[in-house]
Amino acid sequence: MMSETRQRTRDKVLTAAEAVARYVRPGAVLGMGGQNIGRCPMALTHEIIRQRIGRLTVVGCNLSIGMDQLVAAGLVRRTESGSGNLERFGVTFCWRRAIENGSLEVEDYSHLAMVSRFLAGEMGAPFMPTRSLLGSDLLPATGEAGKAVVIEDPWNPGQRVALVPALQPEVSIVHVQRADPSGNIIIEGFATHEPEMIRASHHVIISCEELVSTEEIRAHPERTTIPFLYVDAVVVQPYGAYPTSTYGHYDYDAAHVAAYQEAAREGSPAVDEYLRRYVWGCATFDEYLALAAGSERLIALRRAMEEML
Amino acid sequence: MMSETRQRTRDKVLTAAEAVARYVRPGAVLGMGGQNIGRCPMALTHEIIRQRIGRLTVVGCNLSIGMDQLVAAGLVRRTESGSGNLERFGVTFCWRRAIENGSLEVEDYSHLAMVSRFLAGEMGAPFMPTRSLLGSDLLPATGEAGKAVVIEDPWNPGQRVALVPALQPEVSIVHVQRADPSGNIIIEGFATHEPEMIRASHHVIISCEELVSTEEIRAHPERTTIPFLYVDAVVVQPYGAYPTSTYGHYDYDAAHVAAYQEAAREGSPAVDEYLRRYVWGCATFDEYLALAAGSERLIALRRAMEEML
Amino acid sequence: MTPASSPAGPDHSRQELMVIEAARDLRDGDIVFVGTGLPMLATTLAQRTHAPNVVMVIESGVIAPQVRPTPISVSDPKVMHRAVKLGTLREVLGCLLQRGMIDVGFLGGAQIDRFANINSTVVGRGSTQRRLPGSGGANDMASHCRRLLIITHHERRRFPERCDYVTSPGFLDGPGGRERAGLSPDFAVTVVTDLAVLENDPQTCALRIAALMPGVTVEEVLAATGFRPEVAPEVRTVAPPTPDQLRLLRDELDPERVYLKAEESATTSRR
Amino acid sequence: MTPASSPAGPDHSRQELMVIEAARDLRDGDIVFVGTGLPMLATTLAQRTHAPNVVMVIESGVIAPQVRPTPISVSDPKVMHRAVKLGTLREVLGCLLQRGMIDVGFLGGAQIDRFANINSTVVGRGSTQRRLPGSGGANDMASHCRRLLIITHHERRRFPERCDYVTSPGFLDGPGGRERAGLSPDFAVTVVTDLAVLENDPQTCALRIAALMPGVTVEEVLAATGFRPEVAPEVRTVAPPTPDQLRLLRDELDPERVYLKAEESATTSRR
Repeated sequence: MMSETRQRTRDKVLTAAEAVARYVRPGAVLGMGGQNIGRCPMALTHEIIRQRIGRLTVVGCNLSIGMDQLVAAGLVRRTESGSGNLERFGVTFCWRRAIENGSLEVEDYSHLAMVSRFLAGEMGAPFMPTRSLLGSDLLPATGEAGKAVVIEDPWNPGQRVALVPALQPEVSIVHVQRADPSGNIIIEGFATHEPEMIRASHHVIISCEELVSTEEIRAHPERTTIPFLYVDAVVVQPYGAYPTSTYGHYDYDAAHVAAYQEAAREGSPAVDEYLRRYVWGCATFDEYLALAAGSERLIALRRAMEEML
Repeated sequence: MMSETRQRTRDKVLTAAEAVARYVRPGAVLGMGGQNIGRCPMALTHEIIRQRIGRLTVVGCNLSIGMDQLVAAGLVRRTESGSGNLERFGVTFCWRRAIENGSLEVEDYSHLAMVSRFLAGEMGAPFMPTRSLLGSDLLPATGEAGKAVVIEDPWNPGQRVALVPALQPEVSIVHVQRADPSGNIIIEGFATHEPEMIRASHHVIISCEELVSTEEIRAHPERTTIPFLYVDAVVVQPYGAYPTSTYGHYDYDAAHVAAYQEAAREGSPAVDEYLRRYVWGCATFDEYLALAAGSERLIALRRAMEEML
Repeated sequence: MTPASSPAGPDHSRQELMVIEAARDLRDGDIVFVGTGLPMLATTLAQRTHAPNVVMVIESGVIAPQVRPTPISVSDPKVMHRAVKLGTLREVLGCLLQRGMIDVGFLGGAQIDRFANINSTVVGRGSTQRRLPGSGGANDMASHCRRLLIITHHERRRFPERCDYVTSPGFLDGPGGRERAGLSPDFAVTVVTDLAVLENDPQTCALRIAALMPGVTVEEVLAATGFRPEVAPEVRTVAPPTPDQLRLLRDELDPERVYLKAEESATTSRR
Repeated sequence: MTPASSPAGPDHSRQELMVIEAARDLRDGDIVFVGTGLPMLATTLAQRTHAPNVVMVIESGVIAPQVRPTPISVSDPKVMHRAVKLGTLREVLGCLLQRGMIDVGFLGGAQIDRFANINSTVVGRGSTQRRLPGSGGANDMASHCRRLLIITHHERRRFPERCDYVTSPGFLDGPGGRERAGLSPDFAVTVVTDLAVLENDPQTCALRIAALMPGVTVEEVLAATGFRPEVAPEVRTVAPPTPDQLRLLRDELDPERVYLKAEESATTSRR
């Protein structure tokens, strides 16, 4: 069983290349952290693209720019999520195109239904009840156990309730503000579906803005979002969510998000060129940051966040 | 519906007497915060005893000294919990005696099963699946929907799973470290089953060590345990968990816990005398604190906690 | 039947009036589940005018923020400003929304049908199929809110008789539809468009014309609607904005004209 | 059949040796679900000797603390000292225990039967019935841990053929019992008493005598056991404590002799 081989050492600090090579295998069910333009795990996503690890099933609540780039790189076979979009910046265009041309399987849930699946996964429960989905086309017409089933509430005969199946990603990638070398992590600000998804996953790769000491973690144990027991690898990568924002650290870069979206909307060859230039053309995420933003821009994004808080 | 009448004002600060009179009615299902000798809502419990609000169904995970005093006062009709005890200080003797002499109904679950019931309650789900209880005598023999039912996991035919029904207390009482006047609350340290129970409840009375400003809450929104939307009344009561401990504030008073346990073990008239002296004999919880501990002892308990951290 | 109407003057756009009319629909103390775009402008406008105690809840885990202008995403740091809690999606969609604690939810969609069902998943069939972002929290809002508010551009293709795909349940197939599906029947829908305000008929559950934007006739609304809505017994005309409402909207809530410049596409105003 | 045994000298008590023998059963890196009392002494002793990477998890929401001597409750601030996380009961009992991430759980109980089922709810029937604290997290531990460790005083009434009430499932009615109930069959039980170490026979699932405390005979164990346990093919004698183990236990882990003075009652060593 996957969970038996969880990493139990106390120093889990790896490079992105090492962490991805070790824990993301072709065909994996990959859980994605972040939402829209907030805290997307871009450094880890780029590394998966760089290593061309394919046939992935990408799962999450809102799937955003990271998932779209994986699709653009031809690495995704299927998605299970509540949505694919970047709100004001438009939909996830490569994802949309791949669905429309039939090259991508897609399983649609609501956001609550996806969180409920991760909740079941983290609790070791086989499914979770919800009253979302009922009556809508998100609910499969047949009673077969697949995407969801409807049963009668045993305590209220005649009352229908949907059950959605537990989801335990093989590996999840999440970018956070702080982590210690053993994998205790602190998420500041909004946390979306990440706590449930992380605890549901068999393996977890964390990238973080700052590495802190375990001493510091133990000094404020109520601030720890997730204890080290769930985490296999810690990658230290400042600006690791760029061009999306990291609460408390830096704002999103609207210009670069828009640049990607323009290429994504256009499709081949514009989006291939984007990936060649910004992902395959860069040996590391720091190279990408220098190329796409540069230190002045990065400092400005940091200032923009400071002003906002 | 109860939940429709939740308190929506921004100043919810009341005395214990006002809060209990307003939100705890005879026959209510009462959720109890705290665990064993940690953060039991003693000030609010004493007030319920003082107002002699009876026929209560007391629910929680571990039920401890607060529940036992309510039983001693003859105010409890039924309990639903995972356990009744004070660990090293022994069981909850009045509870045990009441069960043994048939004057108290009791519904036994495991702690996880109780948390699962509160989890269903807070999620607005009718029940929660668990693999606890299976095979044990905690699981009712009949298939009737009452305490729990067993169904087949639709995704793994032949696999059994237990369902436990949602629990939404009519009112819960919880003692915390900090709250603002509108009811945003901060629990420091361990939080047991309280977050789920609070969010599951129709009404919530909070007692707190310290009243903080809403400004302070807004300055660190990631530290808020529970937002004001769930809370109806805030009672400011330093040492409100005495003789149990409040993490970060003061240690438990072993001598006073032992004194209560001695009376409780003996039963009538010793325990009646305890209640007369320490609860009915005191107009307020501060009077009780002066009588039972005195300021020197209280300061010593505070020092003991400081040294420990 | 058509009430007197005054032409929309040059002092405000219809888009501005849509936002203002939606804001009027919020009551003081309402707990409102909202995304970004025009719905957030409407909610913050209500907070700044007649409903200071409106509580905003945002899907990404944000509770009761004091939003800074002008967020473009539910994960935008601007929506998190001075919140009382920054939590999780489960806390918001599960412990508030499904728990039954949200009064009003704002939704958008590519299609809204006669029974107020909403489609934000896929439009068209076969080779002309166009994929949309999907439910997000929309299905959850429609399933669990007591009231839904929809702000949308009024076009024939947006108001079909029946949605190509029901992402978010309105009244489903009509009276009793929600109960049969397992949903709460305590439910109402208001649609504010650039032409009219539609509300569900309490008996038939179908959307009907409840108000007209100034200068708009019932015939214009019918011509721009794919199904044929009934007309409420007393159709009112939407009141014009006050100078204060316009000033707040233009100078304080969307000073950069991020949303007010032009009507948003369905995909971006949707949550 | 009875192995050579050395009489317990005056240099240590049987109770101390029970704790030390239980500590030996923990492997480095084990994630251990533990309450207070002798189990916590055993776990901290393991951490201070052969298993420094044992991770302690405590029901009240405490993860990986560096416990200070000598906590008397799972809510005692002493068990929270320098934890890496102070969280909730759900996180610990749900997201770690039921999730399958706990290697070893420590349990106690008033009765342990042939198939290692445990009773901490009610002993006796009718008018002689005695109510106990109930499951707490015990049922959850027995349902979801891969290994259970029990430290208990060896008395006939504590080891009946069948528990009066099964609070926590051992092997239930024997081979296949756990699978039939819906529980994982990946499960093993070790019971350390003042007379012997009992372990489940992998085939029959029944508890059998695996080791004897120094100076104790099989006959003495059988006489103190309500059911008749088999004897493992190679019964070993529990090794005596090392001076270091005794020093740690007496001087550092329980210097006030809160637990070591006398054997605890079932209710207080139980969690």
